[in-house]
Amino acid sequence: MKREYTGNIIYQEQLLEDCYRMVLKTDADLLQQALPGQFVHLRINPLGGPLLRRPFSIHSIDQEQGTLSLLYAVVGQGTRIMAADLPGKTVTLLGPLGTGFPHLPPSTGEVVLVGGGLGTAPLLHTASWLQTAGRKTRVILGFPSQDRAMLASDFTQTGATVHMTTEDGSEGYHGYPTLLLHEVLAREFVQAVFACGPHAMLENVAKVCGEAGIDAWISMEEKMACGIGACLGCVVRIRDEMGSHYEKACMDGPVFKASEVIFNEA
Amino acid sequence: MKREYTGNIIYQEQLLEDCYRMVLKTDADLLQQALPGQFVHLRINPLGGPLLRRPFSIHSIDQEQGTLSLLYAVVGQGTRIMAADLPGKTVTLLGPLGTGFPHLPPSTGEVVLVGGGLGTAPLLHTASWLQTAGRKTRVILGFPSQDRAMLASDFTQTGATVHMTTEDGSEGYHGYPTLLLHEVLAREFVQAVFACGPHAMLENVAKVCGEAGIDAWISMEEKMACGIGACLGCVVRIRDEMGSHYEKACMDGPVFKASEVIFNEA
Amino acid sequence: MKHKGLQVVIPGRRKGARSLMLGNPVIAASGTFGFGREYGDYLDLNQLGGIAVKGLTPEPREGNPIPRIVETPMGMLNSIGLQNPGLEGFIKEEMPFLRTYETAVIANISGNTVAEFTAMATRLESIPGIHGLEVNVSCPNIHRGGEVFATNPEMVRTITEEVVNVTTLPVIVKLSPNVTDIGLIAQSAEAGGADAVSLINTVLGMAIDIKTRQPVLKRVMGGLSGPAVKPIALRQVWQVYQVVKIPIIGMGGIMTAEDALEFLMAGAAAVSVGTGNFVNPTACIDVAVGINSYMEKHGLRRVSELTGVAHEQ
Amino acid sequence: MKHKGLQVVIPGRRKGARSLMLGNPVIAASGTFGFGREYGDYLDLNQLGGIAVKGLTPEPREGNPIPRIVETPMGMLNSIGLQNPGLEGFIKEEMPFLRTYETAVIANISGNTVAEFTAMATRLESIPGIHGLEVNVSCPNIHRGGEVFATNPEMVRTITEEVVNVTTLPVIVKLSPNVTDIGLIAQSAEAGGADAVSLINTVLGMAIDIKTRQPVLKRVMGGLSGPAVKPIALRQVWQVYQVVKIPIIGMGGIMTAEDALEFLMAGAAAVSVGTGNFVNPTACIDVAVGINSYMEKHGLRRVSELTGVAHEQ
Ligand SMILES: Cc1cc2nc3c(=O)[nH]c(=O)nc-3n(C[C@H](O)[C@H](O)[C@H](O)COP(=O)(O)OP(=O)(O)OC[C@H]3O[C@@H](n4cnc5c(N)ncnc54)[C@H](O)[C@@H]3O)c2cc1C
Ligand SMILES: Cc1cc2nc3c(=O)[nH]c(=O)nc-3n(C[C@H](O)[C@H](O)[C@H](O)COP(=O)(O)OP(=O)(O)OC[C@H]3O[C@@H](n4cnc5c(N)ncnc54)[C@H](O)[C@@H]3O)c2cc1C
Ligand SMILES: Cc1cc2nc3c(=O)[nH]c(=O)nc-3n(C[C@H](O)[C@H](O)[C@H](O)COP(=O)(O)O)c2cc1C
Ligand SMILES: Cc1cc2nc3c(=O)[nH]c(=O)nc-3n(C[C@H](O)[C@H](O)[C@H](O)COP(=O)(O)O)c2cc1C
Ligand code: FES
Ligand code: FES
Repeated sequence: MKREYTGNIIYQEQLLEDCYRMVLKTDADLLQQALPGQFVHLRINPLGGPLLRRPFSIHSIDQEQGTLSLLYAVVGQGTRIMAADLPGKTVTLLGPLGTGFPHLPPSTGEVVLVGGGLGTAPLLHTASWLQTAGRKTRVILGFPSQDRAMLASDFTQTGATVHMTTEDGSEGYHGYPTLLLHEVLAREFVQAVFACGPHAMLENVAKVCGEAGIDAWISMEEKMACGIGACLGCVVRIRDEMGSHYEKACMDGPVFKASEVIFNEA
Repeated sequence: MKREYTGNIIYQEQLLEDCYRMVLKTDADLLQQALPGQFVHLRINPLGGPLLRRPFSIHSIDQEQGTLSLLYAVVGQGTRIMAADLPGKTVTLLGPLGTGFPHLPPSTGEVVLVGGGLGTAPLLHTASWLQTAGRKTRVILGFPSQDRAMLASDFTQTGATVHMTTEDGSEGYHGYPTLLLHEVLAREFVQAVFACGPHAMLENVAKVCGEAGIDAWISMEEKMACGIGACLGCVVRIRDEMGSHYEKACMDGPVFKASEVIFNEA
Repeated sequence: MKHKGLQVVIPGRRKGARSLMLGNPVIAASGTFGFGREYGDYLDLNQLGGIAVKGLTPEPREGNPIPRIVETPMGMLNSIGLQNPGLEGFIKEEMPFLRTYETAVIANISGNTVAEFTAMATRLESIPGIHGLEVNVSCPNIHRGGEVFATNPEMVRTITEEVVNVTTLPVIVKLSPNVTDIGLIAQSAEAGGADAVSLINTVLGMAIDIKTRQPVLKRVMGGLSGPAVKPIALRQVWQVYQVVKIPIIGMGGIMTAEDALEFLMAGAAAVSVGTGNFVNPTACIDVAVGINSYMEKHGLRRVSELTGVAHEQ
Repeated sequence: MKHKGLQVVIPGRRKGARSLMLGNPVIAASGTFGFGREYGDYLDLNQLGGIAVKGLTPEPREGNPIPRIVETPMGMLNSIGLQNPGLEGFIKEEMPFLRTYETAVIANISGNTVAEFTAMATRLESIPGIHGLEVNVSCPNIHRGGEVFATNPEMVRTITEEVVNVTTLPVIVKLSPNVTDIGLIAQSAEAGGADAVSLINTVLGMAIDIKTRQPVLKRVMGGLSGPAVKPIALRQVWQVYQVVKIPIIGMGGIMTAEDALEFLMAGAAAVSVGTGNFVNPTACIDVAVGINSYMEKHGLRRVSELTGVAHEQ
């Protein structure tokens, strides 16, 4: 039986003005199951509001410490409360939920992770996972500018090759991460691309990878109520032989094959 | 202009299983104005729910530390959240609100404070106040039993004479506080009685004092929305020459002259 | 918070009728702001768009027995029962104070009969300092009257016609949300000559005390207000905007400027803050200030540029 | 959580009609529990009082475009638009799984015409494992149908009569809260031969995105559910209890056993948990366990001892 877990906030770190990393002590069960690209569904304030749970990607896992970390941007009521939360507070979690990034067949090709802004969240756990699996991993991080760039060192620590890109060129590569991805795909032997970020970036990843003939998987953020496949709130339009159909981001995703996602709907 | 203050939780103390004392650092303005029997209207969770503010008596004030304390029982959503609150959290306060216990004319008679259960909350600040004013103060505290008895030492520290009563006789006087009050009124030169506690106790205080011909003031708890006299939610029926009329517990009270309160309505 | 761009004018439609001038689009909602006095300690009443005073009846009313309020998830039920000093008491005891301010005072009137409505309107016609009438056909907390009127299109039309007939004051008809088709009722008010409609009044609700196994409120049902009802209120403002031409004063759960902007975009010309005042005594002004900032940020010069924009694709 | 004292029986009223047997008074509400499968990972489906499956239509439906959900203060708006595999898809893909459980399965059916309702009822009559029909005349999220039926007493009566005519399954008519007088609609269902009524379906609401200045939901309006609507739902259960004799299944914002007890006391014979499942996947069972504890603590032997007690003074 799956069950709800409790998470005890043990630490919070402010990375940017509106971006925090929250470290939660939680059950070993949950930690052991967590695959890259999966998410947890957080009840932020069990004693008060907001009503609905909030989905957050699993950012990193520390089995020894028994902790899970989330990387989140403050955008509304729920994340505002999280940002004000103090160590010692308890939240509840469902998870790990959803279908994460695929297990790839063995290959000497590298896996390229592309993260835009907060979309980088699930990629750290993914990078660690790939490193543990002995996969060559390259990470392309995209931020608007140097003062909003982060996480390069966290990724470097996993052993991955890390490229920072900024839109204004104030740090690293000057341009969108997908532009660099395009160059990388032309240059390196890439087996697959995993991406997470704003819809526009994901659409571009799909395009660039499609043109290069490289398989890409992307993580989609949709509004969720149940998080487990019951409410039908979180659908994504997926191409099929007959045309298209809806799949559930919480269960069939959040990671989908980029070539199958129909974006103008999402 | 009156305004909303912020209160920073600096300390919480659990006195009984379901009873806590919360110490809030707040504005000197508020602390200086606070009269005995007045209350603050607390927004417990400005970022989430519950929606309405919660009224709590001013339990004690420490001008030097710049703090205010509340004594509260955990009864529902709001107080459950308070009990789980950690030092560092911020609440907001309106106050001091309402009309507290009266300034008595000079007298050598003593002032007797009668507190039943959590109703004791406003009496500590009141006792300190009376001591500062050089008034002889006697405090009768009523609790169900020894394991729920508390605060005797806090009151003793103010310099007041303190009687503990328990319903089952497991500590102090055996019986209701109003029974002891009856004896005290017969024995001592009492100028006035101030009481706070359950409705049934207050009704008894009114009766006992009425029979003894002693002025008594009682603090009434009514459901409040605005706390400042606008919503008409918190009315208490008050006797007058024409019969009776409603007054507002938040503004005209919470302290009313015992002889004027019509209880079967309240 | 007042300046030209924030002004809202609700024009009198009939010949000789006065217009309602609001200094900004935020009115304190009837029954949640007393007669202004209490909140005057927390904010400058001159900075409000308008004040709709506590609902008035011809005679003083004691109101309902306690408990009169129950909190519900992000809302509250009230069963105040129109406690008020009566029309004459209001004129004598409250108007001298209110008249010292520039802010538009809107008299919210409730009657048990059409004649009571017209009598009150007639009396208020000549009272200096009254800027408008809000005809409350929708109070759920009195025995007769209220709901019965508000759910019946013909009654709403009749009351509106009769009131409009005896006053040159701008007439706002306050609608109940507890109907199948609020558009129909709004159209009746419009047809009756109303200068504006205001909505929503409270939603009929109840709560049970599982300890006593009895309804919490003595009168069983009460009126639900606060953020919980906001989606319902917004929907009804939207629906009414689609079928009437007269201005809408939107309310129901407004706590912040963002909430108010939703109502404006749904079709409201102005908004009211009710329950929000209880939580934040400066809510009315905070909302007005927030609307002003939004307008500045987006280069809007008049509030009316926002009214109903969400209907344009 | 099942034992004799917790059982609720909704008797079939017509000759030859079957009764609905619920192992406990808590039913998972239609549209919030899928076809049971997903929640089967979090709880033992055998421990539920009943499962009302996602609303079914004759043909498969894709449902509405996204976004389909918006959170509101202590509530949510949904505009799923009855995405479902169609009646045959349900029978083929979902019933084999559901049939492996003892829990009562209630088929929630939505039609655009009376004929669609009767066709679905006819087809379900012979499907093993279906224990009851919930006739959804009140879904606000499809173009035609829904609201139009639920607000019209004659239509509700007609649909009920026609469905009852073609089935021996117990028939529950699900009512919309978006009406002036829900008692009247409930009476129409009763007069049409319904074995029970369930209420409330979602309350019509909306939200506006102030950034895009457009309604958040593509279909503009959606259905409000969750704790925010509880006071409204309780009030309507109370009102319906006063005017009909058939059992009421009460729902709207139930999160805890205390909430459910309020509904029972207001007049419900059983309750449903909808939105609560999203917040707490074991909500249905937690509520049943809590009701059981309450009954034990107060020496009650059957749930029916609680039904409507708040109406007794
Ligand atoms: C699978 C998945 C993984 C995610 N991982 C992360 C992450 O690691 N870090 C992070 O910062 N954010 C992540 N998000 C987005 C995150 O869920 C929202 O930012 C968050 O729910 C906002 O809550 P709020 O109360 O602060 O905002 P509000 O705007 O007040 O939320 C209102 C409602 O909208 C929903 N919502 C708001 N923004 C989004 C969004 N971008 N995507 C989906 N639903 C949204 C909320 O869940 C809630 O139901 C993820 C979303 C999904 C679906
Ligand atoms: C002037 C005044 C002073 C008070 N001082 C104290 C104090 O010093 N210590 C203390 O423990 N309690 C005090 N109370 C009672 C206290 O306000 C309630 O216990 C508290 O509001 C309960 O909130 P809740 O959310 O935990 O309970 P819930 O039951 O969830 O509250 C629901 C609603 O009911 C109201 N309510 C619940 N219980 C009471 C009550 N006994 N009196 C009035 N309203 C109530 C709440 O304010 C809220 O609006 C005082 C009440 C008043 C009117
Ligand atoms: C305590 C209280 C008293 C009210 N009294 C009146 C009244 O006398 N007349 C009236 O028209 N509306 C009255 N209302 C309704 C409000 O004016 C407003 O329509 C409703 O509360 C919705 O707005 P809100 O959610 O911002 O409170 C009252 C509301 C509350 C909460
Ligand atoms: C996401 C969602 C989907 C729903 N789908 C249906 C449906 O298909 N058929 C139906 O009769 N009711 C449907 N409902 C209404 C619920 O069954 C229930 O009547 C309503 O949500 C009130 O209960 P709650 O507040 O516990 O959610 C749906 C509700 C939600 C939230
Ligand atoms: S969030 Fe409910 S189905 Fe995906
Ligand atoms: S609480 Fe509003 S008048 Fe007293």
